[in-house]
Amino acid sequence: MMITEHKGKLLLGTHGIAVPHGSLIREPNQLRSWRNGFPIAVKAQVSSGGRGRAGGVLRAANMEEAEAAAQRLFENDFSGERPQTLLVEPWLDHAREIYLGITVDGMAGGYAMLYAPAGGVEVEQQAPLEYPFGAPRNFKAHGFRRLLADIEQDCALRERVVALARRLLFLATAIDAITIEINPLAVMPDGKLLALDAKIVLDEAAAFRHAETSDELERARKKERPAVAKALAGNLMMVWLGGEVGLVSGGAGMTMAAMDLIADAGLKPACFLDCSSNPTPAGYQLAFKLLDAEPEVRAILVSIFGGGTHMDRVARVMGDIMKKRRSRKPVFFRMNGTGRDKADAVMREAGLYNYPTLESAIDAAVAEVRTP
Amino acid sequence: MMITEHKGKLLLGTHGIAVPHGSLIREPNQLRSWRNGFPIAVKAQVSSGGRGRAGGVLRAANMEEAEAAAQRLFENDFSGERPQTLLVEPWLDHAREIYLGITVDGMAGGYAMLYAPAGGVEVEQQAPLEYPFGAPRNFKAHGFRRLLADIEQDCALRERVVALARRLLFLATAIDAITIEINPLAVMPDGKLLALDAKIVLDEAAAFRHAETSDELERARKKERPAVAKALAGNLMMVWLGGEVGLVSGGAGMTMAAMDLIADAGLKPACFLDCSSNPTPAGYQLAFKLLDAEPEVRAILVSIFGGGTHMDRVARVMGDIMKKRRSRKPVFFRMNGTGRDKADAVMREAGLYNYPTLESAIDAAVAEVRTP
Amino acid sequence: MSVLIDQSARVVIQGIGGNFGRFSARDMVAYGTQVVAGVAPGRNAREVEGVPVFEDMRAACSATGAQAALIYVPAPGALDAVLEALDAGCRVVVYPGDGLPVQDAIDMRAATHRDGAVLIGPNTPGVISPGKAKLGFMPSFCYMPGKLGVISRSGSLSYEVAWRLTTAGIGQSSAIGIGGDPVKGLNAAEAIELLHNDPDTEAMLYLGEIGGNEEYALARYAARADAKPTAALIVGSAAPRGKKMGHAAALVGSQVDTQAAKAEALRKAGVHVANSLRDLVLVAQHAMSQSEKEVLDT
Amino acid sequence: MSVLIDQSARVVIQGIGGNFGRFSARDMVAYGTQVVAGVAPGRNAREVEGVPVFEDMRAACSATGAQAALIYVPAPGALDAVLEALDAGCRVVVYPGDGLPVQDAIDMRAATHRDGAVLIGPNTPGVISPGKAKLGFMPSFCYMPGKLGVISRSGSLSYEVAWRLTTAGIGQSSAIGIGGDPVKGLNAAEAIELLHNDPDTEAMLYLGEIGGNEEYALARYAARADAKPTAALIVGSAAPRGKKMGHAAALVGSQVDTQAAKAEALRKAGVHVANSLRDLVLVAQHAMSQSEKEVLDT
Repeated sequence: MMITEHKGKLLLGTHGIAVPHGSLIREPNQLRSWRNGFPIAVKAQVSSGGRGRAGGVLRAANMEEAEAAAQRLFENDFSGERPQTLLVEPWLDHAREIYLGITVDGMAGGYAMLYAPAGGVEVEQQAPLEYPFGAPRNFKAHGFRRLLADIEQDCALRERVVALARRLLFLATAIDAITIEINPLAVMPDGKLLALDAKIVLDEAAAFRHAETSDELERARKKERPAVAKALAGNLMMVWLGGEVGLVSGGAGMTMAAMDLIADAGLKPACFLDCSSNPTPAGYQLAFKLLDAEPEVRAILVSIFGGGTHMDRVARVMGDIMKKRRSRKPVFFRMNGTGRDKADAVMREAGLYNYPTLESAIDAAVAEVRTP
Repeated sequence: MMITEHKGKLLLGTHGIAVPHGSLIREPNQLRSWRNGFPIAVKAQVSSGGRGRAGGVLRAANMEEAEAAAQRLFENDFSGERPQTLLVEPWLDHAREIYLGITVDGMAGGYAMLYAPAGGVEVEQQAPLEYPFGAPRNFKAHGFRRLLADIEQDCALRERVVALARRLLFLATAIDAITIEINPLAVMPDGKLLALDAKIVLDEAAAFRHAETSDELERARKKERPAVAKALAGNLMMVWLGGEVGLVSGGAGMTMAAMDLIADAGLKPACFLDCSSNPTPAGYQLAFKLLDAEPEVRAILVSIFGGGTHMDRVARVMGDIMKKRRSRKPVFFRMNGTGRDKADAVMREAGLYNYPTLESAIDAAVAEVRTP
Repeated sequence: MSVLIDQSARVVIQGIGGNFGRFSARDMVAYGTQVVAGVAPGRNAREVEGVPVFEDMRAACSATGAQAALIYVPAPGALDAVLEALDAGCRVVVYPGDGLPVQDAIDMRAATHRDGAVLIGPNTPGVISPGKAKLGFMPSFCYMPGKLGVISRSGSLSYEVAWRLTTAGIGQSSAIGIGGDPVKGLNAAEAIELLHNDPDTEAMLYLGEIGGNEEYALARYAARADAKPTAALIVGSAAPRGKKMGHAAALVGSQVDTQAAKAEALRKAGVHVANSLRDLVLVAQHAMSQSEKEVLDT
Repeated sequence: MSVLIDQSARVVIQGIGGNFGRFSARDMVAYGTQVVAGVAPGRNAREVEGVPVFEDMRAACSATGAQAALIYVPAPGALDAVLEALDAGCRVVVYPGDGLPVQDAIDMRAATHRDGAVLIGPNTPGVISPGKAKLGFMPSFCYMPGKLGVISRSGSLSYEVAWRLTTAGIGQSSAIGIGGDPVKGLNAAEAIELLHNDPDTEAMLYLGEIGGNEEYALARYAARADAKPTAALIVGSAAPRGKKMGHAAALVGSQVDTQAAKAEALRKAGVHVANSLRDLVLVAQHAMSQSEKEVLDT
């Protein structure tokens, strides 16, 4: 998960990568203790990309402008997130902006170094140059240097970039980062490099060996809407999508396939909700509790194809839940997989209908929602 | 360089290794905010080993005992270091104490894992079991497990130790540690492992990629006696030994060889002082300034065997220093190496005598110091 | 032999002591897989589900000649388990677990390549060659022998699809779960190459997702002159940008990650691309009949 | 050829553009070493001290056939420079710099071993085979050809000792600076093995220090039935416990690290151990005359 620029810069700074001397503020009046002169950059600290284009970075030439900028940023949403803090930094003149990053690349079987000679918000216009190397020990500074040579004539700059790339690799492995992106990386008038921004994505799976990552996960969870926060706390995978058809599913690929079918049928799935990480009575009960409580959700599709999960057991759980449940939202079942025959029998006994295919269940759900 | 137990435990804790919930105090009355019950351990935070045997860890059953213990520890020296802080922790009952560590081993060409079934202050009685593996990627949990099997019958404990060893390796590479030693590592009544102590030695050479290491180096330098602090700040390598014969030397091995000869001759060298890291006029001037100012130092031996360093240039610098120097402490020169012949001529002109061998220079210095 | 595993494969289960290990032992044996050993360090079991249990992989493999391993251990110990399997001489290793740090996956992959072995996973149900053997926990009843090779990033989706194929009479040569993580032991390009060289496979079906870049390996393959006919389903068109859809790799970060971009690239390369599960069987049939036609043409 | 380097070795200097690189180029050429190329990335020099300069190691080695490298770059870039030299095909690499992170030294060593090459360093003046060639910056006048192989953890001490040996008429076959750091490219055991297999070497002199455990490799060697005669000087008896004496590895942490423990272990194994520099020449003479005696005996 992505951490804020400020936290990212702290990590860069403690690993020998130069960053501006900034301060974090929680409210506009904390600006008054700023002693490092003007102009300054006032930057919204949010954990989503595209902040620059969304007006999340403002320049202020004096204290009045700074306070106005801070006020404005604290009141704005960026991709649905309101900044809790702002980063204040000197607005530094620099000769040039470049882009340097390291990221995990599936085809490379590991890491790749990324470079673009023109950084800043425009970098997405042109894909960065990629140096895929896989395992950390396969990073060859001379290999990366050779790639740079084609697009970067300034030898001294090249050497600085290569040295910085090595340090980014060290940092990525030390903190289990999936991506570290410095954009822009400023070339200062003296030729030195300064990280003006930092986007660091931590590997959530490595939280067991990084308290920092666990804490960030906890914080990120708390920022989610209550339904999602509760689902995650209950070991269900949920992403809120805001549609009419609630989805209780198993497996990421199957869940997406069902979402796509719902969308193809002209409706919107309410959520990505994968219960395969907790396929227990408690897990399914929680799923229903959350979806039943959301007024936007007008029908619920239960779509599970069990492998290790035995569907007769799931059917029994569903029967119990349906019996106790107070909500009258209609539920459409399509349960297949291991123990399917027994499951059918269990459901018949419970008075529930198991649709033979996912498509038929979805068509029925769509018809129900469309009925005024 | 070694960091304090408290800092070490913070690093363990943030990397998924269980440590007791402790508090750091700077003065005895901060104990009053302790809310985690008694008995407690009160532990002097110093950066040298052997603290346990030196009485640096005290048990306190109540607040009165705790304050008395804190008072005592703050007033004590441990290997010449007075603790600035104490670590306060619950005194935990545990079933057993073991020893687990990772260290750099020259013969292994890298890291080695260390284990002893009986930890605590007695571990030095019996050398720990060593699993040398070299490069991090050569660590094989099954190899380490097989070694443990010979001395550790408890399978569940073995699995926990192996898992912890893997985590120690991750930590060592992430922070560039040369040694991480957990002793004792407590086996708690529920079988879990808890690090009751932490000795972490950071690699000073890696300070360029760890601000923490640079900061620690800076702090360590400030704790040195002024002469050593100034020498280090001037890029000279100095260790204070407290004898009569000051030593201005070049190269670690040569400096030790000269120290040994001085000691063999019945005197004590005042210092290890290796100027090869800064063989400039400023470096040599600083060396003399520091030694001249130390009243214990009664004679100075200049012993240099130059390779890349040209001795005629050094001789000229020495001539200048001797001319301007106010101290009357006798100086004995033995300068050999590249440009030796020209150096002899320069010294003759400056009225200085260059002894033909190190032994003759030392014998002369010793005779001088022995003369009442 | 088919790709990776058949009736002659001798399999060891690491972590056979847990519920999943026990279930998997029974389930694989029932399918005809030779499960010859189990390993459960820290337990004193001698036998689980009729399978002899050993203290470590070296003992298990040398006593039984096992050269394929299925590993059920939690993520923090997974790298160590894979390294142990490789050291014990295993040539095919399946690690189904999810939640593995990417860095550990990178190390696993590098170690496997160094040893000339094949790792399937993480985050996969494993591999099955219907009618021969399976190394994993996919529901057997979904599969039947045939000529279509299946590659999937998702476990559940691959069951659903295999069942649809089987119901429609399209048998499978092998179904390889390459897994939903960004870094894989066997990646898409390598799985494609395996099926390309497999005489039992006449066409391929690729089940992909948003996120990552491995679908482009299929596009590159399909553009080759000697490529076998290919079909694909890419799910996640309804997923929003910037949100991880369960799988670590299923996240749209930029335009190339989207379902639309991938489907377009695949179509351009000549892959039969399904719009959704609805026409999945149809595109598979197209690929199969293309292969029959190509056989007739030659 | 002698160990590691002789007149036929073609040498490239990485970082030839700095003062030390220039000095070293002149100095080695003056000694008869074939310095055929230099590399100075980021500089546009074509020639330094008459040596052609290339943009990178691949270009330098392929144009000149260099297979030995001497590297003058600061510690943060040292690992990368060594990897580049190895990739360019260098078989012998010397990295003299100090202040290298141990972890980088470990990686260097592992990469060198993987490629079947030899790395000397870090923290070393290099290697010299007197009368043939040198790869490093030790003062040439201290050395003369002969039959005593010298291994040293310390640069300065090795000059002093070589000069004493030369003055006393004891020539050297090769002098290898293994360096003062804990993890070395070529460690003591490996340097001993090189000299053991070197027909030009009849006896060995080891210059050790407090700290680390590599002196015990010499003890193990000396105890072998086929060992050549050995002598040693271990410095640091006057050093206090727990303090680092300049070299990263020169630190007494426990009893086995001390000068006394090492000297005792070596004496027990049959090594002629000097008490100090005063009797250094004497023990070297003992080792040499033991070797002459052994030759007469056989």
